[in-house]
Amino acid sequence: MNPTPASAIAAPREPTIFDLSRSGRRAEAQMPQAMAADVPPALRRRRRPLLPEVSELQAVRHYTRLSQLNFSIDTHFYPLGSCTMKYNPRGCNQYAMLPEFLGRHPLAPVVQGQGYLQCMYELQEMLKEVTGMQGVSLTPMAGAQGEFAGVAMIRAYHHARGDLDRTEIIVPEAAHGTNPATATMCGMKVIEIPCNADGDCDIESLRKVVGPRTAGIMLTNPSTLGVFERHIAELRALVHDAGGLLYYDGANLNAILGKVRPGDMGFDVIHMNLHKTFSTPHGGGGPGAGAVGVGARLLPFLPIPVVGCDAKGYRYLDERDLPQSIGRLSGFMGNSGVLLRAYIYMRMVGREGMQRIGEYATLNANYLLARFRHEGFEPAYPTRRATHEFILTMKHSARDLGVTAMDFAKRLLDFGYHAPTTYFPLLVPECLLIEPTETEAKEALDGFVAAMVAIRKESVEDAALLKGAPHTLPVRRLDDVRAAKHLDLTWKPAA
Amino acid sequence: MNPTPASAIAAPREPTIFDLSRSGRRAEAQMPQAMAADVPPALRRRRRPLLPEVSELQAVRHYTRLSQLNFSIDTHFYPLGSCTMKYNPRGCNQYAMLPEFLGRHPLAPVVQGQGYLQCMYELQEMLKEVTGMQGVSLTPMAGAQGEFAGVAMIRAYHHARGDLDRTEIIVPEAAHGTNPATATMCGMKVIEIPCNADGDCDIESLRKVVGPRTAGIMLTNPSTLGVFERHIAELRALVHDAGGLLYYDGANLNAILGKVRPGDMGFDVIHMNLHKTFSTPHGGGGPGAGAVGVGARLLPFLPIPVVGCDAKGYRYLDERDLPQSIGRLSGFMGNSGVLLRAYIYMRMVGREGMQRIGEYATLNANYLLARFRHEGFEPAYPTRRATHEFILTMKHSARDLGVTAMDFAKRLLDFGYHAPTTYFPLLVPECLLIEPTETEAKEALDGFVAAMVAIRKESVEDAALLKGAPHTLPVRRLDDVRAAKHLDLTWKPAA
Amino acid sequence: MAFIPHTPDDVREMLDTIGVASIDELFDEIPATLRAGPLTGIPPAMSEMQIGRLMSERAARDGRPLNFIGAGAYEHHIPAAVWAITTRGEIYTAYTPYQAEASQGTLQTIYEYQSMIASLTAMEVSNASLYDGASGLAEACLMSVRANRRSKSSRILMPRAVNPIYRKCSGAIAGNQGLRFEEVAFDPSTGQTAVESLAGYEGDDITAIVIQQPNFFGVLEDVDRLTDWGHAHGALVIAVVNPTSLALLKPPGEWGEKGVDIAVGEGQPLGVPLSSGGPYFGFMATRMEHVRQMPGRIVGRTLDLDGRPGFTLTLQAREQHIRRGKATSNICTNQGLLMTAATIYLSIVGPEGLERIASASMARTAQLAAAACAVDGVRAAFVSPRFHEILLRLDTPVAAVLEALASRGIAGGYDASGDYPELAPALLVCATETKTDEDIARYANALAAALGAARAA
Amino acid sequence: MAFIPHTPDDVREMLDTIGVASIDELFDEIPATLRAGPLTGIPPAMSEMQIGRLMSERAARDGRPLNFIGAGAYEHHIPAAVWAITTRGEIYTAYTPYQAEASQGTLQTIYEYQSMIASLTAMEVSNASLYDGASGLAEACLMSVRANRRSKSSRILMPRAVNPIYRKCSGAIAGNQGLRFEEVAFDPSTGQTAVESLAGYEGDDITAIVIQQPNFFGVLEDVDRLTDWGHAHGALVIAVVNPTSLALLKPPGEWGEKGVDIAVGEGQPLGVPLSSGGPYFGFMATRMEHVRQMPGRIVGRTLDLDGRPGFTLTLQAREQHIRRGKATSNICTNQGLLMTAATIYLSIVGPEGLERIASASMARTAQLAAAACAVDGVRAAFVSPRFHEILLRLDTPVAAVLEALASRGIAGGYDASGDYPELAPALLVCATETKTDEDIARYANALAAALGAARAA
Ligand SMILES: Cc1ncc(COP(=O)(O)O)c(C=O)c1O
Ligand SMILES: Cc1ncc(COP(=O)(O)O)c(C=O)c1O
Repeated sequence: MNPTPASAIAAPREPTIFDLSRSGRRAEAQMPQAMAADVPPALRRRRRPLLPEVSELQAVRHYTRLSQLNFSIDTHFYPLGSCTMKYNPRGCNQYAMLPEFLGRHPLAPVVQGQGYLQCMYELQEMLKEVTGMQGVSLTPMAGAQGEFAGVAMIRAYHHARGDLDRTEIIVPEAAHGTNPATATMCGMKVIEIPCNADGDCDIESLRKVVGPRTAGIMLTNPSTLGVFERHIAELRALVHDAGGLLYYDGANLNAILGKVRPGDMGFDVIHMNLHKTFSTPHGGGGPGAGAVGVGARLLPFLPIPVVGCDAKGYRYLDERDLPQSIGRLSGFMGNSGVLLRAYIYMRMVGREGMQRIGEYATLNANYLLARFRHEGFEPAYPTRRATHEFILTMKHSARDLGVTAMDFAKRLLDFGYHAPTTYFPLLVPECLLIEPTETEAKEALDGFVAAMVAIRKESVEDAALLKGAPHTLPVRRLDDVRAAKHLDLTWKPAA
Repeated sequence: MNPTPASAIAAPREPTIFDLSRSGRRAEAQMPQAMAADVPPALRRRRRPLLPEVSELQAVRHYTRLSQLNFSIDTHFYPLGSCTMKYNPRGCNQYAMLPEFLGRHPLAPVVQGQGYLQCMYELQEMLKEVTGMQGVSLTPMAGAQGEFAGVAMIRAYHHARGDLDRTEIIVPEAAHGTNPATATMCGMKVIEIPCNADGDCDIESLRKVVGPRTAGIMLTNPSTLGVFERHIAELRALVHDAGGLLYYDGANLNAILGKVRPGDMGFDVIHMNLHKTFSTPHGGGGPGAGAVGVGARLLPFLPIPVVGCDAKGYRYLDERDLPQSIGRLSGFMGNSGVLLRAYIYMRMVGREGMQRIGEYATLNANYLLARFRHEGFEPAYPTRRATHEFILTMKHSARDLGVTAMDFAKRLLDFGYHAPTTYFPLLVPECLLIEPTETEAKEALDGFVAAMVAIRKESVEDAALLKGAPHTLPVRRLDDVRAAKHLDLTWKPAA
Repeated sequence: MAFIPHTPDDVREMLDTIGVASIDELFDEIPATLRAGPLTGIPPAMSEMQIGRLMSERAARDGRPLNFIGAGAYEHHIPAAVWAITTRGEIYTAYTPYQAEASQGTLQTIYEYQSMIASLTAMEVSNASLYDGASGLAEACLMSVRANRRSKSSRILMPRAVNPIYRKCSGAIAGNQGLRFEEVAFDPSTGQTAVESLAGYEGDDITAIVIQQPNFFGVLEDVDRLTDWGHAHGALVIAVVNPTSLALLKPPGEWGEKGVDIAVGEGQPLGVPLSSGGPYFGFMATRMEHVRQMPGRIVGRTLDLDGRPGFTLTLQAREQHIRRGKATSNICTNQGLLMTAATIYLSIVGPEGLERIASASMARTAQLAAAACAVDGVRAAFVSPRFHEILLRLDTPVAAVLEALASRGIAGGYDASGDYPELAPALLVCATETKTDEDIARYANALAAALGAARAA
Repeated sequence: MAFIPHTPDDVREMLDTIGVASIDELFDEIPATLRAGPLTGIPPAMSEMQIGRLMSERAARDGRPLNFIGAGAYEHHIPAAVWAITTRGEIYTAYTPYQAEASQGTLQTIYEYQSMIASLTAMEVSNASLYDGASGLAEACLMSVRANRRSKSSRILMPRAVNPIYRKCSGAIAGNQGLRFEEVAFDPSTGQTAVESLAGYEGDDITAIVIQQPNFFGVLEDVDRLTDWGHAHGALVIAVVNPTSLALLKPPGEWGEKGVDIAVGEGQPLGVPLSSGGPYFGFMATRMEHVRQMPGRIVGRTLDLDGRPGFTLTLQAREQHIRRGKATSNICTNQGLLMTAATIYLSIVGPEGLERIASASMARTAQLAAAACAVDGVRAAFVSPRFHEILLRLDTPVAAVLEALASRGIAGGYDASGDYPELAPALLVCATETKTDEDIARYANALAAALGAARAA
């Protein structure tokens, strides 16, 4: 452990690409032949856009240097809770980027895409198997769009039955922000219910709100509190009996892979974050893939296209095949390249490996939790097992020393660890949501604990050190309030 | 300019890969099926080799982090004289690494290699054109091996004529170390001659040593002093008249591309560093490609294989085609992948671009020289134009302040600039050999001058700062003497 | 165990530390009745070597046809540097930049991207990307309802000449919130959305009007008049634009008297491979006055504790993780990697390069149009000015023609007959700077042969 | 101007600063008579898009045959991570690490590489790479002359069973310094270099003996006896080894009583693609006592000014840039990038992986041998134990057979008839872990068909 680590490379701070621009400079090798284009004068652009004019070397150097300013899985332990920052196998990238796959136009005839479509078909089948669902659509482009598809299907289901009053979606207060946002986006009313002290949903509260207006409930399991919801059976009975459907937010599927299947548990619909559980890279904010799986009742409503297979081969199923579909959510079939990566990953992990993912993710989280417990840190749910993640609360440190979860998070960066998720879920004060994932070695976990212990010591001896952290990164702590007040969202040439 | 730049990323120092190893750990996805192999017991290995046992993620993270500790063209201005550190176009890499090229076995039938061989044939033709030579062999694997091929051909030429006494190779003292080393390796005796105060070869000295034992002379032009040899015609006449041949070290071809051609100047043989002039990457120390070109007299002696073309297509010419060849210098035909990159580069640059390379490399060097001159730095050859590179001498600073060229070099690293070549050529005291290349923008040159000016100021005000440099890199100045005295060349497990 | 680093020793030590006897014990909170059996439907693990071979075989089955399809996704040359950098681990494997200090690379890239998009569209602000162009239009429609406070109708005028998939997608997404889309006809001779056809809406409460430039037929709309009509009638104007075309065409910020209110589009042409339809990215730009109604992430420049500039996510109060049910959108993960590729792409091609790419695409399409229309049985559906797409009307059904072209290694265009029965048999084709004289000749020959064969059959 | 960033303004300012009127004036020291004309033999510039298409077409012409050739270059699976990292700009575009402080990444990688090679070969020290295996053997022979001070003869015993190209290359390179190579016969029934055949050299001054394991025929030599023979006769022993095989086979450092003196080999099997023959890398390891005679770069661990460990080039007094005409070799640029790939490769596959790769290759070759020898007209040249190659003797000339296999998309082996007329028609074939049951069956079928056709013709 090295609390004030050596700098990696001496580099003056990187200007913006616009600062590097010089009028008339260009990357000649990237210029196509000049050809005259006959644009009607009234429709012609008058001033050139303010794009940088740099050499190819300048662009390469600039973005290479910028990239070095990031933490990433490939460079750092990244225990960001609810984000499943596991190793993104390089093989998935290499084989998803074969020239034929990259060059295939989405609207090319299916005879020119049987290889790709077979992968997609098999991916659907595998996702059905791991979730226990009856049908899968791959088209949603991220978790949130998967949720949207799910809620829209629930809505379409009720509408198709003439059950038009079901306009409420129940969401536990610990839910990810996308859940209530999605419900709203689907024109639903959000009904929040609390969790109890052990992290389970409060069944009594649920009982109170469930009824003839209930379209469904959105449940994250393991919940974002890092615990497994123990009252699934009751929950399901309550909601189903009331005529509502059960939505499973599968962002945390990594924790239960091969252990339980949402379909077996009676859920009607699930979205999966393939970019988490099936290890497609996050790319600094995407792309994702939020495939949805459904039980029998929602099958007719799946978003299109879905890949089907008949004697002539693989083809897209569309409006004609699924006339009750909620329709199209993307220009083509979602983030195909991400889906290919997920497919490759699943095939590499295979049947037995799939089961081990949940096991070792859980082992790592429980080991970390045990280590932290032994070191005197405070779990938010001390009576519970960790799932693939767990929560520590820094509330005592915040109260006694004024050192917050955020201060710990920022100081961790100085130690070369990405911070856990902070201040989410909102209902646990000063929380750090920690998800190590199964791909990290024990030594990384031990190093992380050691860093937290060292930082806690610092927090007692020199709180200011933490308040001022980070100290060794390209920037010190940034002023978010100023950012929102003095909006500077685009580069402008010096006046 | 920022004399104490911000660190890029906080990272604890990186342990060795062996420190990360744990017995029994492995990257399962990379394991082929276990199959029994029937090794005779007496020939079987008893103890496993000490290779690291790490996960794929650990390996990826380790080498990614290590890579961030390097300066490189893609991250820094790198004015390393005599090394031509210009932009390595990414397109060359991408298209040289097409799966078919990577997968082709060197001994595959030529019908399964017509695409590749056509590239090689055309590369030979283009290299003949830029050098003015009659024949080219691509097989040497770096500049030094190209030199070897050249001197071996000279030797073979004399031998073939029964002229067995020509055992001396004349080498100007400014020559790159590979020149005398090569001559020795070819069983030749090295005769060094001095350069005069203006950087040209001393003709009188040459006159004295040239004679019936002269096999040839190895000339670098522009010389490693950064100036163009002005007495080519006299030199040539002297050596040729004495029965010797003229060898052109073409490592500095970048400076004269399209301006003069060694063949036109009467040279008999040249090696080119394709990894310099034709911009294949240096890879932290290779691979290179040291193609040789020859005039008519040496054609029969070219190293094999050479690519020929007839009605049936392209094929390798071998011993049967070139019975007087000096033979084979590599397992197949040298660094094919490097040759592909050079080919792609030459095609992208094209006829006019080729000429501009020399022009703009020269412009950049002369501009830098002029800027340094205006700032009061001392050129080693003040009466001369710079070619693609030039030399500053720090001898006054060394004498007056005890601050050496090495101290400047190390301090430059703190400013985010790679150092120029130091202490080469050996005959200029406290020298910095500076080669900006044509791919750097004026601003990079200006920034570099500003850094040197700032450092000179520091050298006056606080010499210790320079002596202790670098300060912001992963390590401070390293003890080379200790390295050689206490040899620690391999990792050993802690006892 | 693929990608799991644990040695048996590790596992033992870890279980001891936790105080359990087995990993299975860690799942003891899960009711036994819920436990799953083995996943027999998942095939056994393959090594990377095996999957690599399998994927190579599947890719080979797809082949590399010569492509003349556009219809929303465009084949352009992508400089090798773009993906060489984009796939660097530090970019490829980073998360959304929640920890700003450890994500300055991503954040500065987004800031640069926002600046480029704002300038390309001539709008004031851009977000950090949406999923794609189609869903981006849906978001723009939803945003227009929030931003046009004077309008109560949630009625959106949607020209029939807008990409049919965009229309479907907007309906599927925005329909749930009660938005109503009114289809505006195009002029059957020009393929343009005639301002005249809007006459029926005079005096109505219209929330927004959508204008796609070029429209789905590749035809250039009279954007100035349409924009002014929208503003004159209290509607916001939403532009759907092709980013490459903006190097040549008047940017939406300058349409009409005031410029549009929201500009969206498919970012794919900017350095993103066709890749069977994704991942792409949607871009969105707007006026500063509407910035708080914009969905998606936004990066701002600010200062650090030492007063030095740095970048951070800002205006997060719009977003789901803060505002939850009241957020401007549910979008969370967006298309960061593609946005990065586009930023590098735009940096490398620059203003001159983008203009040349746009001009060459337009010129090549003109060439393609001429060659195709010289084939017996082929004519242009419209004679209007166009960008890099042309709708052809054939004298035989398109499906068989496309099949015949496919058998000659050509992806021959998009069959628009289903979307526009009134124009059937209709084939939408496209050429970009990637197409040569020989390619176009090859296409025309193959088309002639296919049509000849179809007629003979 | 491709890759030249200068704007017209830049050029003007720069010329002004220099004080010349034109760029051409900068060349005024070059005698006018020497000035070259336009380079008419160079084709006009192509854009990256154009060259990309051209190269893709050429690559397609080469195809991707199913490969059964070894003979010095071996097809193994390469984990995707290897080249994803190796081509990172910081590795790919760095120079030789002359400025140690700015090159710790490269230097530490070399140190790790040296450690791995030393351990694989069971030798004490390794250099940082040589050009390739063939030239590496030449360097080893030259080194043996320097290291074996008792020998004055410069005579090297070179078994005929050593790779013929290695023998030629050693001759071409080391011959110039007067080294003499004596060919040692192999046993025609076993294909091994019999110690008995060395009897004629007893009592001679022999500088070194070369032993290749497995030899060119894939046959395993009795390395212990050969090594001991060499040492007993005052010769140094030079091993030429396949690095993959060292996971299974006794490493040269343990051959005989004392182990060999120098071990060299082709590093290509360790993560380097076949790539028409290069770039590969040669590895070399030796005893500590000979380290100062070793050619090539060497990295050592040392301390910095603060006493912290770091890495640097060391023992540079051996090298050309210091010692010039008296250097151990003229090598300067080596094969750094490939060495890096190999280091990453070995880290990822680890000891278990390398052993599995070696075993699978050996097993697959046994399978291939059985299948091929079941074909009419094919028999094994030798019955000795082998690693992953087998020499087949055919009943018809090999060239036509290879042509027939090529037409079925198979690269069918190496025609050894020219190198070993005494064994002709002889075909050397190889299978590695990349080959499946189906591949081998396909090969055997194609071989049977080719031989049948040849016989019929
Ligand atoms: C529990 C949960 N649900 C939903 C989401 C939304 O997924 P996405 O970001 O892919 O839209 C996330 C991702 O952060 C999540 O953690
Ligand atoms: C002038 C000169 N000659 C020869 C060489 C040797 O080339 P290589 O390193 O490729 O063997 C070099 C390279 O440094 C050089 O600069």
